[in-house]
Amino acid sequence: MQSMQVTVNGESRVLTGALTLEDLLRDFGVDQRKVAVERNLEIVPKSTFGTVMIEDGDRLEVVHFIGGG
Amino acid sequence: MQSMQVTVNGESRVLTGALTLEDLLRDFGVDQRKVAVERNLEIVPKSTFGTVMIEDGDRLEVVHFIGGG
Amino acid sequence: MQSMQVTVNGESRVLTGALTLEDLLRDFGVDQRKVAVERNLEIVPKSTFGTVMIEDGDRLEVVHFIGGG
Amino acid sequence: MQSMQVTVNGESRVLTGALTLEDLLRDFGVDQRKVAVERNLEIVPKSTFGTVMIEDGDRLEVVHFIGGG
Amino acid sequence: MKSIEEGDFFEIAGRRFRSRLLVGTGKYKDFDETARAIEASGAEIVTVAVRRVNLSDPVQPMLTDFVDPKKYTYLPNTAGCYTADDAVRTLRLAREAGGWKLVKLEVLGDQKTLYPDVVETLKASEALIKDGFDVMVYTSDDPIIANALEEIGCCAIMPLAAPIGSGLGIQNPVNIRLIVEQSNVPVLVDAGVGTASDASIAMELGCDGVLMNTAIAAAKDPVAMARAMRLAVEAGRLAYMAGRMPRKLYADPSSPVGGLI
Amino acid sequence: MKSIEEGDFFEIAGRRFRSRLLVGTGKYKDFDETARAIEASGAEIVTVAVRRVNLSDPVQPMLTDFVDPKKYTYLPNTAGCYTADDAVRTLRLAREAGGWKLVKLEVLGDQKTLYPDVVETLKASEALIKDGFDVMVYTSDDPIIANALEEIGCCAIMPLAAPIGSGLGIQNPVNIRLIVEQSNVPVLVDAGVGTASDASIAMELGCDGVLMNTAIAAAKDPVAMARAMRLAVEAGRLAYMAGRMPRKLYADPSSPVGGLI
Amino acid sequence: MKSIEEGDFFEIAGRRFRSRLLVGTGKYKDFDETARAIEASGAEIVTVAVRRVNLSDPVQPMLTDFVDPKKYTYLPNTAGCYTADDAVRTLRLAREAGGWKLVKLEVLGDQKTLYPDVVETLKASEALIKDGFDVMVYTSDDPIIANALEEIGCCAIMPLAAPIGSGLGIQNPVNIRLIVEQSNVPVLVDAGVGTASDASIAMELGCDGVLMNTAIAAAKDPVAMARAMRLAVEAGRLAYMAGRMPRKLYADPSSPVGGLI
Amino acid sequence: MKSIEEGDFFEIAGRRFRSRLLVGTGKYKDFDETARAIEASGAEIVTVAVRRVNLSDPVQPMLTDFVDPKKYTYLPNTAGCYTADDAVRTLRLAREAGGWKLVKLEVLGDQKTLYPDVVETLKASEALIKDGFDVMVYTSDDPIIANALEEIGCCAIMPLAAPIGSGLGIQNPVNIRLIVEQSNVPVLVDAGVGTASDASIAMELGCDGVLMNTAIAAAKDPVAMARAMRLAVEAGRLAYMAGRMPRKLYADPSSPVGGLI
Repeated sequence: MQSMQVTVNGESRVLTGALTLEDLLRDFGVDQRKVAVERNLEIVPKSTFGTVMIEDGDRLEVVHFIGGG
Repeated sequence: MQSMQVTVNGESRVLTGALTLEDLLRDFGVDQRKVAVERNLEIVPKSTFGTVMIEDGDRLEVVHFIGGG
Repeated sequence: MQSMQVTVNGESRVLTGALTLEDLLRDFGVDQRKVAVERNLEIVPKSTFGTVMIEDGDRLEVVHFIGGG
Repeated sequence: MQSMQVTVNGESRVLTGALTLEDLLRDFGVDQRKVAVERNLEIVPKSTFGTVMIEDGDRLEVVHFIGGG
Repeated sequence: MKSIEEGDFFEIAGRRFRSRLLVGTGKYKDFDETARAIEASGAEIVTVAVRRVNLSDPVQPMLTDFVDPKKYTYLPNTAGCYTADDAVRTLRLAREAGGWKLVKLEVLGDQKTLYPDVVETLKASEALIKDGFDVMVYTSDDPIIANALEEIGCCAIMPLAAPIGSGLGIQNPVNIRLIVEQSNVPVLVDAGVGTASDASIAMELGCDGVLMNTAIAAAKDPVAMARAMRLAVEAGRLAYMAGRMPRKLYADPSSPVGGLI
Repeated sequence: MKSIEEGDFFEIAGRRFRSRLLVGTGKYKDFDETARAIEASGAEIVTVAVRRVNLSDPVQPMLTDFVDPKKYTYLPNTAGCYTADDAVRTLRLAREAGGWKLVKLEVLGDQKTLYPDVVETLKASEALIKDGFDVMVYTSDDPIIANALEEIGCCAIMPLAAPIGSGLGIQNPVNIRLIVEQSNVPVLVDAGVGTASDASIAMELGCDGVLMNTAIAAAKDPVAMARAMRLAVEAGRLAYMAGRMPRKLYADPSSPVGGLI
Repeated sequence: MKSIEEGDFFEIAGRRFRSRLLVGTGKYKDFDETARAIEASGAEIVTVAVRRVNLSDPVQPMLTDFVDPKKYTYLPNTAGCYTADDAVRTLRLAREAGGWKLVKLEVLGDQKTLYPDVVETLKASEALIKDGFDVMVYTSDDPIIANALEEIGCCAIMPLAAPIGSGLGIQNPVNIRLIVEQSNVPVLVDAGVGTASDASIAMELGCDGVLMNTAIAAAKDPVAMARAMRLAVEAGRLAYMAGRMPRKLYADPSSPVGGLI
Repeated sequence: MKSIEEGDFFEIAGRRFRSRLLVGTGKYKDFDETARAIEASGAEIVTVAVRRVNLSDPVQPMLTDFVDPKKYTYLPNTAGCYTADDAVRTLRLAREAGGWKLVKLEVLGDQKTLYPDVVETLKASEALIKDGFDVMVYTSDDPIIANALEEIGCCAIMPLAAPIGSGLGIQNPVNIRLIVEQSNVPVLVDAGVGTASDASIAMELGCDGVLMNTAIAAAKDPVAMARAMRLAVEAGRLAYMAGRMPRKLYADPSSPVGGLI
């Protein structure tokens, strides 16, 4: 089982085993309905969270709405 | 029956026979509940309209409320 | 030589001997050309500084011009 | 002597014979010191007014300073 | 903080009022428009003028038939009076006609500016208060005069925003604020308001209310303007009670800077 | 003239809205206060920022738990973006997160003034509109730029009254009126409103609505100020529709001169 | 049109003056600065206060040693007087001390606003004029009072721009213009001017002159500000005489449109 | 502090100028009035337009015969140009005609507002600066654009006070001050000044100078207004350098309270 080095929200993290974006979000305890994800500057459609496989070197942005002017 | 010369609202008028302020107002078709009367610079209380006798030379002001700023 | 009690500019002072307003001002070192004097609420014409005698109980105001808006 | 068709300040004119820009300006009675000339969208240096030959189809702009905000 | 629903009211001469908008009944096209505009304004107090009955046509329609004195508090004014005596005579007649003693005193100085004559106004106030009237006094934005009128016993001080019927809005906010700060009786801006924001500005300066006539009557659609003024007075009052944000010369971001992608 | 009750609405990108007050969700003490203030404001559209989830505490309370996106139209903004590219990236994420394409574009020029960078804003507008977004664009009060943004296809022009968070109110009414007169899409004043009267003034200039955040959040009592702003926007709108009275240099009596005793 | 060089002057109580800037001599660091600032201001009339000589140190330097009464027209004021009687007493002393009868009457209402008490001011004016004084009267911007003071015989009406020492500039241009239009004696704005443009605005409203003290004395460099004020008053006067351009809502090109390449 | 006499000057593109008033040469009745007004204004820099010679009447009197280019620095403008290319063409012609490279760039957006088109202005600035021009650029009061123009290399930033020929004075003092604070090149207010006080206000905001045309040409007496503007600019400059007094909400007595009788 190789380990992967990815960057999530600007922080580098080491992940082990194959996991989908959905797995990753679940591990982080993030409610996938309320977030949007950008992977290597590409928007990941919500419908594909379950099928997109995280790869080594991925740069992920997981965002949601907060209060703003 | 002597005639009397009075001024009502700035206009001089000739009246004949004895008449109370109430009579005068009725003759003019004025609704006494909605007016106030000043007789020779004295306010005539509404309650006395029926007893105050008009006298020769009286200066009467019959006023009511109209639109104003 | 009786002593006199006068109030000058709000302060009570004891004066001895007869003296004119001119003497008083000189004693105080005041340049009489640059001041005006009120004695018992009456203006003392400058021309009479030399003849007006100070009397017991006099209330004197010695004023001049200062900076003001 | 062929004639040339040129546009000067937006008006088309027919010119006959070879003439320099200097000649043209003199014909128009224009004081060449106080003007600038653009020929076919190119600025004509004042120093060359005397040597630049007018050619058929030239588009000339002769401008000067007027009052402006 | 109490808001309109929870009974934010103000008191004049011991009587409580919910609406801080007082409206004049002059200058409308007709009595019908007057009634509809007053109704739309939500005003509880309306000013009226005292004039001679037209004896040649005594039964022509009358204001009272359209603006019911039982529903609205009539506030007789002394518009057109240029001396204290005229003002007192007029208001005595008004009291006799209407039976109330709450009145609006306005003694004017001249035709062109319709600016109050504060000397005559002081005199008239004294006479009226001695005679038992509750005097809401129209005055200039002079804080010394405003204070003197309060000390004489006037029950409300009503400084002008700008000349009557000018629609110029509050010309001197500094003085209006001085008057508000020094007064222990209600302060109402009267005269010169031209549009909704003018009314809000008056309330944001801490005034207890606004009195207007021309701004509503002379609008193209008086009924709509009456509703606008109602909302504007409430908005200004609420903004005043809410405590506005500080003014800053430079910007201040409304969204957090952190967490940017 | 139709009033709020009878359906005075305005349209942005084909959608109808009754409330002309749009409110930001930043700068509040907490989410609870945010929700109560938004509720009191009567706003139907609220702006939100797009930020990274805090992965170390992913289940902390979220805006959406307090301000329900089904009840309010979320308008994602690009606050904090200083280039067109950042703005486009942010809004694509927002669209994916929220599923809507109505967005607020703001590309700022510098930290101190938070003034819009109109060149980058033009570029971002073009890119977003090509990408199918309905762009409500925050811009300066430059009528030429406003016009250019409209021609690019922005669905609403939102000139600033004054710098974001400054609370200074409309600094240049001349330009705001020029923009209103030339525009065929809704014009909303966004940024710089400080109190109720500022909001009314914007509407009296003919704006279709007002967008604010700091004026409500930074008031001592945000919920009261939210209600004040709701009333102020309606008041200003009504006053604009009613057609204010003309301004006059001299006075004009509100009571008839005739019939004086 | 006559300009300063060609003798544009104004007349007060029969005396002609070239400079329309009158300056107070209070609030300066020392007498030296007072003298240099007055000199730089080009003022011909300076206001002075009347105070008790300090008998414990009668020969301390005196204003008259620095600001020569033979070179400048001293205009004694009644600053600090709150009643008509005090004012009359003070000016009688001043007349005796200085020998002139041109005085500045100011009877104040209260400490905080230093606003004139117009009732006491009317009384004092009457008393002083009966007593042969030429009274330049400091008053509010109330046009009725200003008119009354003129009718009593005051030789110049001096309405305030804003409270003394506030530096807020003209708060109510409408009233200042009304006073200028109705007056047949010189009208000078006195009190509240804060900077050069305030002084120009006063002159552009048609005032005959401006009286100030704090704006010069409280500037970081009083001598420079004195020169600024001198130029500003002349500039404003000239602009008023020149007849300014009309204000237009839209633009109007300054360069001919014709002849474009 | 240096004052005009002691050489308070400002520098544009390495050249020193004493007068901070720049005047346009358009809109006058005739060349004679133009010359007299320019002379009275004390301006050293005058803007001129570049237009086609009227070939049907080539020897009609010319501006240069009345306003000597050796005495005044001619600043050719690009009034009437609506694109960067037009502007560059025009100024190249101007440079050839006049021999100087100091120019005023103005690329306008539309006829009605004559508001600058900042996008085209940026483009034109870049092209002109590459081509060796010293560009004084007419722009909006957008601080981001002003900064961008400075970074491109413009030698002076000239934000508008209000639309050209409107005479409305400075509409947005906040932005003018932001631009002054951020700029390292001279900032001159250009367009929209209507009277002397407007010019002083510009200088009191810290501007290095003021450029105007209509305010002088459209005055009833242009020569007098020219002199007024000269004094006003100097007055405003001096007031700015002198450091004005602080504004206070309440009064502050100008005469000592002590020593009252």
